[in-house]
Amino acid sequence: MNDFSVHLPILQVVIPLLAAPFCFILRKEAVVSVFTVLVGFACFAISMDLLAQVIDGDVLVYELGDWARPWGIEYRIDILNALLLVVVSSMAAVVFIAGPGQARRAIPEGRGYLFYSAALLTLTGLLGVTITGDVFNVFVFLEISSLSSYILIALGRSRRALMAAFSYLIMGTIGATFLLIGIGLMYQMTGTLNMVDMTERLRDAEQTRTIFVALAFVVVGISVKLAVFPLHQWLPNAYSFSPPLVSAFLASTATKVAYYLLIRFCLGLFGLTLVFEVVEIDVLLLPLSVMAMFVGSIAAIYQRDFKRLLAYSSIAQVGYMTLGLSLASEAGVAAGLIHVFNHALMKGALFLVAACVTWRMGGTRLDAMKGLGRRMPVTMAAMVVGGLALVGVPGTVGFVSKWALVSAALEKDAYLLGFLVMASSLLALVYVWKLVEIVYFQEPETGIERREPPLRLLVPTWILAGASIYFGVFSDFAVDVASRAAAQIFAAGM
Amino acid sequence: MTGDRVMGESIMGPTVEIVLFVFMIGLAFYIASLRSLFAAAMLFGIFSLLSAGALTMMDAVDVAFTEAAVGAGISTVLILGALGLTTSVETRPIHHRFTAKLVVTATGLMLAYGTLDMPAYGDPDAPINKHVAPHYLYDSETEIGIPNVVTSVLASYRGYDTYGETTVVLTAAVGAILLLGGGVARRRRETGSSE
Amino acid sequence: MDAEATIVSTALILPLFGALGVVALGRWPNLRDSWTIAIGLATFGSVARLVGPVMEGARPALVQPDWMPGLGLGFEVEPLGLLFGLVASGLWVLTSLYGFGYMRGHGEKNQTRFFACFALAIAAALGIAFSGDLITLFLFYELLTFSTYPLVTHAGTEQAVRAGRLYLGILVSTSVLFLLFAVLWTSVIAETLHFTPGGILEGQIEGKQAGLLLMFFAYGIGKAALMPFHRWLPAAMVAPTPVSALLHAVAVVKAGVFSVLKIAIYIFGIDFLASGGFSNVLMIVAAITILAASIHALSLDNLKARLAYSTISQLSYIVLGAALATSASMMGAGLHILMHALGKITLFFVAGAIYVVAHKTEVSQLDGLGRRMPFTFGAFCVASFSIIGLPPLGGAWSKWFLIQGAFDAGEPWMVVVFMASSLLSIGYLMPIVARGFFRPLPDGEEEGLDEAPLLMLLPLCTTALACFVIFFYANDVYRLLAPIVGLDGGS
Amino acid sequence: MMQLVAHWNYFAVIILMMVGLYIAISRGNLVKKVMGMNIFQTSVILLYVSMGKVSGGTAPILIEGRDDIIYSNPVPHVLMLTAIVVGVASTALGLALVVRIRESYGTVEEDEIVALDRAEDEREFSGEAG
Repeated sequence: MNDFSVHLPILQVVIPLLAAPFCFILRKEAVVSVFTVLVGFACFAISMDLLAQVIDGDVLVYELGDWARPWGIEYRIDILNALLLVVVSSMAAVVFIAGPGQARRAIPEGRGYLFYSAALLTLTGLLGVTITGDVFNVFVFLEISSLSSYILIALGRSRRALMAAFSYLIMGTIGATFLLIGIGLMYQMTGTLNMVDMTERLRDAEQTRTIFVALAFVVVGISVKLAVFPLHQWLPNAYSFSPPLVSAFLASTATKVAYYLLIRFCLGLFGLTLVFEVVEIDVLLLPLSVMAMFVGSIAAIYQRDFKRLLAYSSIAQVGYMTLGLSLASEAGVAAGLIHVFNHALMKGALFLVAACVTWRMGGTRLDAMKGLGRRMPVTMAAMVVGGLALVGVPGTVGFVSKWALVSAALEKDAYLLGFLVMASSLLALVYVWKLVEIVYFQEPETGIERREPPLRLLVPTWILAGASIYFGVFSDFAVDVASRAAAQIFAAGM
Repeated sequence: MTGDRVMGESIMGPTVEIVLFVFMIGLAFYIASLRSLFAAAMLFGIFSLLSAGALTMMDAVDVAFTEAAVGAGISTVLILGALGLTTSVETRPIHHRFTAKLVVTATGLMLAYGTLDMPAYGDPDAPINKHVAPHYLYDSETEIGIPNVVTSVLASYRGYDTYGETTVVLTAAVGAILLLGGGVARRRRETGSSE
Repeated sequence: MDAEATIVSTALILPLFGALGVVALGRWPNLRDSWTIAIGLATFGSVARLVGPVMEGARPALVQPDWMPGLGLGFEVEPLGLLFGLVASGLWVLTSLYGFGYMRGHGEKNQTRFFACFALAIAAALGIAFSGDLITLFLFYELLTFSTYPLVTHAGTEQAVRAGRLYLGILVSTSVLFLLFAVLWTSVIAETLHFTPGGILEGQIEGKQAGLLLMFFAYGIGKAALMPFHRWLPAAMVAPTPVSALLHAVAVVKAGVFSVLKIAIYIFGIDFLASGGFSNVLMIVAAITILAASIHALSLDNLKARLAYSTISQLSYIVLGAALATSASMMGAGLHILMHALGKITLFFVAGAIYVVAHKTEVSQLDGLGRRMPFTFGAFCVASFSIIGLPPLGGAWSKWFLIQGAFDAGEPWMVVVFMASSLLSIGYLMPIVARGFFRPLPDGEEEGLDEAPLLMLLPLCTTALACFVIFFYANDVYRLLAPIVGLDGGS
Repeated sequence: MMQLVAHWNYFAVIILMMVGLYIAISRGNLVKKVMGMNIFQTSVILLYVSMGKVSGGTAPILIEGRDDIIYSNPVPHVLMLTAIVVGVASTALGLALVVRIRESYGTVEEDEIVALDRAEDEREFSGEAG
């Protein structure tokens, strides 16, 4: 038993990694789709166990190939990684439930298993990025997740998915290369690639211009992946033309992992002093976050497609997260992390609703969604829940996020900022209400016969919608874990 | 001792390197301005070969070998293959986008600013050469037992990265089959479903 | 959990339970409606059972485990909340009765959804009434907004949807932008959100900032309909009349002013509010609202719209009472919640009855109608007198205390405002009575009695009668409220 | 000036990087973009390997019984072996996408694709109105 649990950190990544080629052996799509769900839940179980192990402040270290730090690569799990592992693997597990049948729409007969294989590779990459304690290993796994997500996006039904994937590939590769340059400069000034070791050594090399530039390149590189305004251009197309399940999966995991990286590098490696006092990235990050909040939300109001609307809303939500970081306070980072968890739930739910709508209507154009409230009431109720969470209505997770974020802003005496966060959530109300009116108050063009999507779609949708309420009411879990994670990373970043 | 050899290299090395770099820069600019994609692809192959040369000059023989095989070889073949399936001439006029220039200039200036505090090129006392690397150089023989340190590090100390690298290849393979495999079936489906 | 806490939780849960029952019984209208009444009576009964203990000084509390670290869902019944709870739950029963008459008389669709949302709205109103801290209040405040949205848009017409958009837009915007922000601000500076006698802000904030915070609260509570955020109220009058009656004369708007009053008393504290004069801006805004809304009411021909503007004006009485921050003015404000509710609900009931019987909506169409509907118009007359503030009707008391409070605060201009507004209310209410009784019926309409259905007539007579009865029992209400506003019990 | 001398090849690498990046983000032809991306990545490889160069050093292949030889740093080499493979994988994927784009759009020029998409949008939504 003990032996087994010692190896959990590596199993977290290796299980989906091995599962991906294993799909080639299983081949039959029905079998593969069930297998993916099992893998997803196995990952989820492991991540929960890891979180339980580290929640009290212990750090779990797993040396790969038994090479001690700094000679080898190590996995290193503190509360921050563990939280993200839980977010990524739980979202994967839930979204995978909706998997069966998805592949049939996008992929030639008999190759459906490859779709799941690619999804598992994305999961592998994301988990690998999150769990590792080695900066170069971050790059390698980031590329695994990126390449496989380009594939998944390209599988969208319209030809525009191809172009969306290509643009993302170019932007993403440039971003990853920027990160690689930044890592290189860090390595050059410290001589090590291990995060812990590098942190110690960076404290000595802190004041050099090379390190400043390294910081800039790392932040820009990650910002591309995170879709920080104005590096977000790839996101709307990527999310709106990819298969709906892929959007659900990526929207609730990929940007979250990028945010994790931003925190890990800024606070964990470069440290507070360098990031916020010497280079002062908040001077740039803060206004950009506010811009993202407003530009994203306003753009969302004018969209004519449901998924595209959600995509623009994601840009605004990323703004909330980066705003939390740029407050440069423990409470701010905690708020950002709370929002990572919460936003994964609500956006996941909403994109799954988009998947349901696609199943029924063949697309997600808003004018095709007229009167859908009567035609698929259960699905649309989930949409209302997710939408209200986006607005930040009390009783939903969105409220918890907003509460934490605004409190953090007010604690820093940033009253105007707190007010702006409130104001931007009103813009969310406008686009959410636009949806509600279309769905409930406009007459459908064709019949009102009631037909809900199959359970495999409806169940995960409602799991996430329900969780958006549950964790909005019993928010201790997210708030507690996020606060601990922020406290730990802050202590490390001092 | 080996003084002669060091002297010779210190003069010879930079000269050859400088020539290689000058050629590479020239090629890069030329590629940027060319409208014939076919020619650009060939020049790109040469560019990769030159970079392999430069890598050899910098003592990275393994990397140079791989770059020659993968960069100059496989990549060029891939590009040529893609050109065969698409088109070989850039049809649109080349426009110069202001933002692109701005971004590129900013990136370049940033990096140039970053070099100001860097250890000098080839400095044996640079932090990079002082911390982890010596351990590999001096202890890998006893710990692993392979004379090629690059191989030891690649296969053992940082073997997990290599594992990741293999996974990247797997990913690309999955992507290629998904996107390009079953071309006939795909085309049928596309024409069939063009509502 | 002690006995009183059990009653509190019963009172809070019953309407929710009621809403579920309404949905479950939706197929059998009679059963459903009886259920509504039964639940309404039970709720009112349990709220009423709290009166005794609270009068004796008990403050039954109910604290749920934290739903967010440091933020518990807490309830605590204090006199003001109890009063509001009584008003809301008591009038729910009457409005339900009236609603059955109206909805059936009108053959409205979706009655099940209607009464379910109605019960939900009452649950929210009770949650607000019994809230023990700002965050609980905020939660139920939002729940009230969202649960009444389907009621406002009940008709489903283009106009109703547009009104709904305005309703939700203003109420949610103000609550998120100002109220939530003010709540957060309070939590950061005072480190508690609990409603505490004497307030929690004294010494934590001062001068202009305190004034700003107060304005954030006042405008954040959009349901108090302070100008310029009053537009939702007349717009929401597209809703069926029972909704207008209960929600826009009682639950929604009263929840607004109740919140303002509660925040004034328990967050700022009367003493703190009276010191420093930072409530002057609020005072002026309230005074302007009182006068402007009254004047506007004079010019309106649509009966419900006129009543709506009258409501806006009367609500600001209560806000002004809070802003004056003297014991008497607070007492007046508290009494006015009750008195105005009784009066205004009668007026709306009458408007609905006229609509159902005679299909008339404009004031100018009412000529001679009083002779066909004497009881209805009689009730209207009584309620109007109460609103104007004539003894022996309940409205006289609240107005008396408010004016007294304005004197105490040394604000003679505010006395003038109250006086002027009373005159204006005569101006917009009395012509309706006069038309009904003294003008001849228009040509072609039959003379003869044509009263509203009994289910409608009964509630509106009851509330009119209550306006009268309460005049003599005002002392009990006074004794209930006296401790929290710093007056001696009994007078 | 000393800077330039001491870091001369870093500057050369930076110029290569700029050209590669410029091709990748400013050119409309998708194949050209992939080439630019490749040049950009190659220059990063050169950057890393430059860092590990030790003056007078030699390739890090140990020669038994000789302690006097200076070896260049092997770690950047290891890292770049991985990076080259990652690079070629993304090139392959990018080109696969280009081939598919060509099949469905008939062109690999970004401007033309954008124009086609816009036309499609207009058709869809104006068909709606009519």
